[in-house]
Amino acid sequence: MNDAAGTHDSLFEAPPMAEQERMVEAVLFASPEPVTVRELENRMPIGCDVKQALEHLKGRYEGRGVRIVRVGDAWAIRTAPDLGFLMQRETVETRKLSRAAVETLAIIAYHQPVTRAEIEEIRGVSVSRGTIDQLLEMEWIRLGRRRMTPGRPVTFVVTPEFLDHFGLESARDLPGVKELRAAGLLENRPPPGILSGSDEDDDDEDVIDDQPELFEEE
Amino acid sequence: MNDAAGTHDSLFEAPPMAEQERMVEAVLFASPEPVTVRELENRMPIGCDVKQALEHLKGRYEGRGVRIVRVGDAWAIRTAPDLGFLMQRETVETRKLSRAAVETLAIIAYHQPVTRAEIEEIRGVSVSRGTIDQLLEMEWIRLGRRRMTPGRPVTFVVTPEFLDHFGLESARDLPGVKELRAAGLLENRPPPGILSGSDEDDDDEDVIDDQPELFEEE
Amino acid sequence: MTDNLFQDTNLTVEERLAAEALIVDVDGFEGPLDVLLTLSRTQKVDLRKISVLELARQYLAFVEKAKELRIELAADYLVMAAWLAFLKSRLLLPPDPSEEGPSGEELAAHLAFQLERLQAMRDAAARLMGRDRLGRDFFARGQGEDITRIKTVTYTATLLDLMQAYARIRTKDEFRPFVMDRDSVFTMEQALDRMRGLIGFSGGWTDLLSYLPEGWHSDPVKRRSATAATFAASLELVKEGRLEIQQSDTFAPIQLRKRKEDGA
Repeated sequence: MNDAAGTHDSLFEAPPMAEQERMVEAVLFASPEPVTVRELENRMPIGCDVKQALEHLKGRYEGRGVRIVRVGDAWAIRTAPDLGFLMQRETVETRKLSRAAVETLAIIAYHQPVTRAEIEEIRGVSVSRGTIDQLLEMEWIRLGRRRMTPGRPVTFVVTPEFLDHFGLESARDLPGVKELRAAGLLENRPPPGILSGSDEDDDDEDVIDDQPELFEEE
Repeated sequence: MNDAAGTHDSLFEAPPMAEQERMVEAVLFASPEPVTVRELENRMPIGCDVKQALEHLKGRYEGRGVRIVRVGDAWAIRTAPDLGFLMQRETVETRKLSRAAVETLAIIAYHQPVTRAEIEEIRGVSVSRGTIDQLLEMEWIRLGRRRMTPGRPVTFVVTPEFLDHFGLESARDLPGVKELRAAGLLENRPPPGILSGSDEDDDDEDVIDDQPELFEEE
Repeated sequence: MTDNLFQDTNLTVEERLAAEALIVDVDGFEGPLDVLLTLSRTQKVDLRKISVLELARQYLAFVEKAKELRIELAADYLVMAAWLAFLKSRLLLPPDPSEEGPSGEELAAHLAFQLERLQAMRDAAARLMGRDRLGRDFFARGQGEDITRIKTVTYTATLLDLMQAYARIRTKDEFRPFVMDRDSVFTMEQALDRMRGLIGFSGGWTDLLSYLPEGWHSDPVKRRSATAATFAASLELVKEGRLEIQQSDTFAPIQLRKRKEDGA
């Protein structure tokens, strides 16, 4: 095709290469989409050597803030990748975790390793897949060992990132129910029928590993 | 302000000018809308001399297929007008403005800030609500400060979008504005024998010089 | 009016034709000033040298013609006609020193200024519209790699949130199944009431578990609660001297029997 264009050169007065380069530059700039060589040829005066103009233009932009890039069989102008940071207006929006998520997280922290069924039992409502996913994504919880009970359900445990975020050395440092009560966070009445996770046992240290018994009766 | 930036240079490691130029280039290329100097300064590393980088960049694009243009306080890249013929496909058919709208627009541009009564006085006919609305909708005019005359009428001024559309750096660059002013044709001369409200403020004559303020609120 | 008709005859054929064309076209005019501007072109002079008197005559002729042709003119055209008639009289009559207000010349000069200014604005508008325009002659970036507003939403919670949430769950447990919880809790008082009734019938040693109320055997939670309550009630009855209790071995069944009177 280039050859064909070449033979035409003598017949048609093609603009000088510098001018062709300007044209390609303007078209690439203004086009809402990458432009194919054929499209450029159609738009530009007959006899133009679009490919050569593209090469020139590409060279000219070498090392600049924008580059001439090939996208499939089309061409476009794009900002240099190393300057991508300038194109980003980072807005970090910090939102409070939903109540469901905080509660689920609290249960995992206090009762880990804990299965989803156990979380639901404690919360008294079902736990949505999204809530668990969100906590997993935040890397505040991760999957623990499977429970050695029928169905071998997965368990959830908190992560080092969780401890880090909450300034805890270990999950054992979480204030126990007694302390919560002392702090006025819990009504001063022992919850009947439910084993209050971590206050009575001083062997709270085993919380992480030993909690399973708490939920044996399902 | 440049001086202030200069004193900062020692404190903050500003990137070399060539790099600043690349950054300005990338940001301007990426944005279809003009970008204000302030916005550029906000986006670029501290200590950058945006204005100088812009000047360098402007020079670099002299004679190319795209140009660095100034629009009020902002800068943009636009294709060279002589290459418009290549861009037929991108042309957006703009709504044809009525003669009344065109005249009203011109009066606002040349006489701004101007009240509706003044526009009517100049055209010798009442200005329909629709005409003003259309220009407002196109974002070519906007409300200016209220005139400090009885009734505190609103004034109209042209917008940066107007400048961008007509390829003007500022309202001072309106075609023939100097000559019109010299000929006294931009004066708001009251009919003889009538104590009109508008002759009190002779500062109307500085309209054009005052322009920068018109666009200060971005 | 006769004056006007008289003036009309003073117009050249060309002027009359022009005036008629104007009338036919009256809807196409942007008000009286526009008509005056158009009429002024027939004088073929610089607007600064225009004869306002002549212009006034032409305009008045235009209005007369419209009347003849029964064309309704908008009020402002008529106001202008009245004003021009006044101006004309001022310009034609020698100035009356006793008269207040601006002279005819001043009024005429202002009209000329208005016309010149309107013409200037029209020219300016034309030049403006003739400029290279965005989206027609020059173009913005077609593919705005617009600033990506990276909205990173980070979720957060404080230790207090966590503790409060946990406390909430634990507190909620006390409230939520309140009635149900009562169901699975057999209180010592209940056990005592039950035991007092039953104890009279027990002859020999009987397993404590046989005193558990109906429906409290199978569910482990209920069984545990009922067992504990019954045991506590038994101890209470032992204390009262109404019951004897024994256990043969660790973890062996606890047995109860009614205490023989007189310690027999």
